[in-house]
Amino acid sequence: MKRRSWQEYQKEIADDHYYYARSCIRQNFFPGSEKAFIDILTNDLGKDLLDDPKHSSCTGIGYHSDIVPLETIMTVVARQFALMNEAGYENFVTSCITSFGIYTEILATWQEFPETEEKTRENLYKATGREFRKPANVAHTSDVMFHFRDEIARRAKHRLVNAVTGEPLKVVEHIGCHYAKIFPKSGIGGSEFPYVLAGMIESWGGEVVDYPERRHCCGFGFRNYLVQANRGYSIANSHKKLESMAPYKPDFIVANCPGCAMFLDKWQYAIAEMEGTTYGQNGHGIPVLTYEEMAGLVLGYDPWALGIQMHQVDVEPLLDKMGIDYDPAAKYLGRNGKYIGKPASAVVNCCPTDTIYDIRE
Amino acid sequence: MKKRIIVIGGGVAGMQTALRLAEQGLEPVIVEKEPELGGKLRGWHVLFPTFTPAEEVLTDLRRRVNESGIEALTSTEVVALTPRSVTLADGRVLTGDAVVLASGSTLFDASIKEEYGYGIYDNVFTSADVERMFNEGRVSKTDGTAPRRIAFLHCVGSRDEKVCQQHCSKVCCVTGVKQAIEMKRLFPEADVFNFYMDIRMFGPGYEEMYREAQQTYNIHFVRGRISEASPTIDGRVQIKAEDTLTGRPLRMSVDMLILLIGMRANDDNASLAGGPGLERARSGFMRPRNLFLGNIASNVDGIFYAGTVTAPKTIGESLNEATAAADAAARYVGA
Amino acid sequence: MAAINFGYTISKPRVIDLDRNNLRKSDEILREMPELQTCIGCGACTAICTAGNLTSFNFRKVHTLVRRGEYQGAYEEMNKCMLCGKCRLVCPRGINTRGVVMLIKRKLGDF
Amino acid sequence: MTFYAPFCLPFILGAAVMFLTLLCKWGHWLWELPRRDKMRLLRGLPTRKTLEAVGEVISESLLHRRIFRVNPLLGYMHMSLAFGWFLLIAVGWIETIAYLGFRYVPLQGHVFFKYFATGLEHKPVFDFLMDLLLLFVLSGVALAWGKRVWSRAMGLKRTTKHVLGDRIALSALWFIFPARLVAESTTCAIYGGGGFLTGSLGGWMAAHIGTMPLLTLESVAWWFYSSCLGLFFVALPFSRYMHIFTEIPLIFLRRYGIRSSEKESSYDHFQVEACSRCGICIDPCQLQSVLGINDVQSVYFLRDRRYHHLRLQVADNCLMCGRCAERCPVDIDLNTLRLNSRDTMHNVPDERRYGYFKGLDRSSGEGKVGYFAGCMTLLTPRTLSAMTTIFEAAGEEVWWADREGGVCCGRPLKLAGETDSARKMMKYNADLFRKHGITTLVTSCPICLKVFREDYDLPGIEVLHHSEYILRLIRAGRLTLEHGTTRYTYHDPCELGRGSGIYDEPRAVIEAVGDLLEPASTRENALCCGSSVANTAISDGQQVQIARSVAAELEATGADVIVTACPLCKKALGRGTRGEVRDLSEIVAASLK
Repeated sequence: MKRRSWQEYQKEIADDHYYYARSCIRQNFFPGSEKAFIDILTNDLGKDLLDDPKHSSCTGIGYHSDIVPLETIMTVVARQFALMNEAGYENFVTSCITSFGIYTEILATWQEFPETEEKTRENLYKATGREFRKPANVAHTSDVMFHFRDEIARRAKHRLVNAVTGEPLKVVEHIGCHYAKIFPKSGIGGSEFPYVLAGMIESWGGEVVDYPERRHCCGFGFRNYLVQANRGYSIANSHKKLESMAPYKPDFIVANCPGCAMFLDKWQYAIAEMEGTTYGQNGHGIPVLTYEEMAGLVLGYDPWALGIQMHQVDVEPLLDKMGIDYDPAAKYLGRNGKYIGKPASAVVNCCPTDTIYDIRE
Repeated sequence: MKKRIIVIGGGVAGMQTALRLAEQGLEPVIVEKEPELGGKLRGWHVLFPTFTPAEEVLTDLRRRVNESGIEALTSTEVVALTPRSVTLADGRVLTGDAVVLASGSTLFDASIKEEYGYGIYDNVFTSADVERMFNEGRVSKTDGTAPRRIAFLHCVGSRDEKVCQQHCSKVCCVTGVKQAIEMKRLFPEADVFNFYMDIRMFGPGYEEMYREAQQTYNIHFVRGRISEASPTIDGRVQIKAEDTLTGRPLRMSVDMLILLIGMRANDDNASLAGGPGLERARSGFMRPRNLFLGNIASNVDGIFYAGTVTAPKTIGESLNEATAAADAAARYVGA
Repeated sequence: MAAINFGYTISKPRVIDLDRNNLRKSDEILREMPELQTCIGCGACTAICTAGNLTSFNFRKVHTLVRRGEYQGAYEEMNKCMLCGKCRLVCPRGINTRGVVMLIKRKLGDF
Repeated sequence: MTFYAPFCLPFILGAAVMFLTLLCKWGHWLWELPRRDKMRLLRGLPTRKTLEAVGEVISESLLHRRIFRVNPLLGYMHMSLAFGWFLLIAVGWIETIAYLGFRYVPLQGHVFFKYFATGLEHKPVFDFLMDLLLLFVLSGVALAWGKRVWSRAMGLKRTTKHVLGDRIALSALWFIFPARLVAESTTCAIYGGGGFLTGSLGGWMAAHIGTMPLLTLESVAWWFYSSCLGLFFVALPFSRYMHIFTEIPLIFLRRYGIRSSEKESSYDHFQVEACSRCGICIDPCQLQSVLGINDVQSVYFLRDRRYHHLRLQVADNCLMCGRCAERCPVDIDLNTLRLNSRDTMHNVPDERRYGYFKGLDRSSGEGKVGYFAGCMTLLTPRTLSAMTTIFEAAGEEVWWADREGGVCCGRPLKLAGETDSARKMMKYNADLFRKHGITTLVTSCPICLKVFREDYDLPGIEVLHHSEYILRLIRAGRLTLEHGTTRYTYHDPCELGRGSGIYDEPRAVIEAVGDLLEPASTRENALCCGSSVANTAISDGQQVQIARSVAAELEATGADVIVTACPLCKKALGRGTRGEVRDLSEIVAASLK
């Protein structure tokens, strides 16, 4: 029943020619991920994608923090669409879950209240002199990755299995709240049985962990994290999820939302420092990946080129399990070969930084 | 010669039983202790959930009883019965071929719950008082002014170990909602609050009426039992309850406190049951032979039950039971 | 390991986790006072409660929490009770509320 | 003449053990007495109180006057055993002196004198006297056997269920006197002598039994007699028979003004071990008569406390109505002992408790007369409005202490054993009363009344129950009442009647408005309504059962209205009857002209 109910929630995903909207925060959190997406789509799959330097933030964080008014955000969104039109594209793909939620919400609002759309056109025209057409298709980049999961599986260099035992890796998938909880129809599998990441994991040989708090929010929640006084509540949410998933002994967590991948990772560090609790099998943390990083590893990309050294919890144990070769000495060397700095040693890290080659020495 | 069946009680159940018996060609005789037929319905204004005037039902039943020429002994009290006879208070003995006991129930005396102040403070009323006030067209505070805040308290004399009434009286919940709506219709400016422990909306249209009360009439429902009432300096009634859904004590002053009184077993059930050996439930109501296949039969052959003599019931249920009881009695006497 | 102070702590979950709560004391209490299970949560006890009208003491809530295995603070809360017994007079289920207060205090006194 | 034979050994050993144990116990208890009580004892010794105590020892410990009041046959049984045995010892002593003059005779010489005195010339007066006394005691033993079989004849519906130690001591006691009869008779059979009892039985034996068997029988009988005595003496300090000796110091200490209090003290030992487990307290207990609970009564409570296996279920399960204490032949302060046991079990001092009292004042109005309705009275608003009417009619300016709900008087908490915390409430209320400068404090709740009078420090404030206050108003002509034809019956609340000794005032008030019919159990014997705050153990259903039984007795008077003067009793009785139950103030307010 559960295995099949996701199929009731399907959506149309364009096959090619994407207008790519980047995320504000992902480029800082996991700078390799968006690059990996572009590389996979254009190089591995041979698709056409425009990474437009002109587009801006969707202002979603400001909107959800009650700073940016509705009219403003609608105008900003309209501008992105106008840029897409100008570039000759009609399939809008967005890297951020919150942005995806914003685009979906605003399109739905325009649908229900056409006068708001009219007002937006007026505002956009007044502000920029631009006009826009609504996109033919809006998708999240994880939707696109899901769309091509079988093709990626065919080109896979590594599978999500334990290279030694052949057992499938146990993967916790976490879907950003704004992906389908606002509009269940806009997500693959809906909000209750999301399949977008699970589909990738299953296609690539892994096993999805279905734990009790699977649907629970990671705790980012904008105001809950942004205001320091509320952070105890924010971390409590991740804490609850981690407590719930730990008995399943997951090999890694994968998320499709900037905040989730960030917080499920960093809060493990904070919890370990505050309470001394860790959740990984090795007494350290559970590695957290973005779905682009997961796809990149499957396709045989160099882990350091994917930027997975930027995660708080060390990913090496996972790489070892999957049988991926990597150069430990190159971990903290940037793309240009220069030392990029390293975090202080923490409980969640399994590889004490002291043993790693430090260019300054 | 026609078989004669004695129907004890001339309320809706009794009248309907007699009518059905007459239809089947039997000779019913109604024994009613009040001076006129009608029972509890006489004091009632309108019936839930349709707001049908009680008078309408009553007039129709009385007319048909009259037209059928059914013999009705009013102001006559029964003190004992057997399957073939009843003894009256004046010593006379009526004989027949079977007995249908439709003597109903008694309204709980709210003054027993002293802490609610009924009979002590002005402006504390019972649901029966309210029906009467509606009938008389004088719904108001004791001083004649219009209430601006009204509170209904559910489960007075029902589900209360402290007055030895464990059972649920079933109809008070829906009566409370109905009266709240009536009040709101009459005093649209007034705020109406219902204090309840559970709201039991079991019949057709009841839940809808409850929703209507909340949605259309903006009647407030507070989950908590009022524990005490006291008078305020301006003649209103201050009540205290816990708003259990927020977990905090709540107090408010109201212009009218209306106690939704329950039904209890008649005091004379015990003595009536004694003679023929009728079984009674712990609540004091008569116990039917079987709750499924014999709920209108007593444990004694030839004695049948109709209406609230066995448990609290709605008017509709009482009427249905009356028909069933009449049919069972008719079958018993071989008609 | 010295814990780092980040300026906030992990909020305690509000959830009543019956998987984790140890119901042993709760079971003992109910074995001694089975009538407590008949509480329908009408709140009459709390409404009449003098201590409850002067403080945040809520007898209904505290004993319900204790029945769910949430013992934290129950003893201290029950200590606000003056044992005057009004609650027992208004309880429609005939629960020996004063006995409940003493029982809970006795069972949870060592917490 | 040597006063020793091997059979004396059990007796000597037993007596030695008993006296040593007694001395140890008493010495320890007296030593542990609080300093204040020791001073009372020393100051009381050279006063009249000592003589009064001696008198009471004779009338109670020997003659058992109070048991005679319960039932004459039961009284005779106890008296014959106690007083009879005492006389046997005393007259036996005189007998020895009469035979031997004033010379030292060891204890066993007195006790077994018949055995040692065979060579002496008989003094028939003593033979007769000693046999008469033996017969007196034996009649008591026979009654005791009979009581086991048919206790109702002695006015006891139920007798105490005894523990094993008691049974051993009891069996030994039962055999002591028959054994003495047989032993003395055998000696008489061989050596002649004896009175109408031992002499006759001895003569009969001599005629029917040969010399050799008689000699054997004599040896066996004296051994058996001595063993019974020895066994009884050894068991005595550890069994209920400890009461025989403990009641004596208890009477003295009590006469010197020493009392038990809400905290356990060494004096309690004298009370606890003075209980003879006669079981007279069982029948008046309504938990027994109505509910069939038969392991919590004072006799069992004291037994369990004495042997240190008192359980909460026993200590807490008592209405503290005082009906048993009223009948106790030893006059043990049963309620206070139960209270201080509860204190030991429940009291947890907590300085921070009830911090919320600080600065609290919910009182209203102003006047020299303060009215403290009591928590329960807030649930009987008819009483409140009646009191309002009465105050108005009398033109009294009243300060209302708790109309908006106040702090409890503290007695319920005290009765539950949390005595230290109860003190906090008492202090709060006392401060409140003083702050408002009242001179009279009226309350409608006997529970509050008792604690106000006993535990509150209220100089300059007279505490009155509303029944007393109303009667005063009537007598002072401040209330004019109409005497109606209603027939009332009155239920004595425990805390008002037995608790505070107020029986006449409420009756006088009722008689001012109507006719008063007394129920079967009234005044000191009045029944408890069953809802007492002192009992936290019985269920609601059990409370109703008791209320029904009490209401039935009140209804049986044929009165139109049941009147009581306690909100709790009123609530309880209202559940037990369909008839009318009114507070005293209500009928007064309704009869105002």
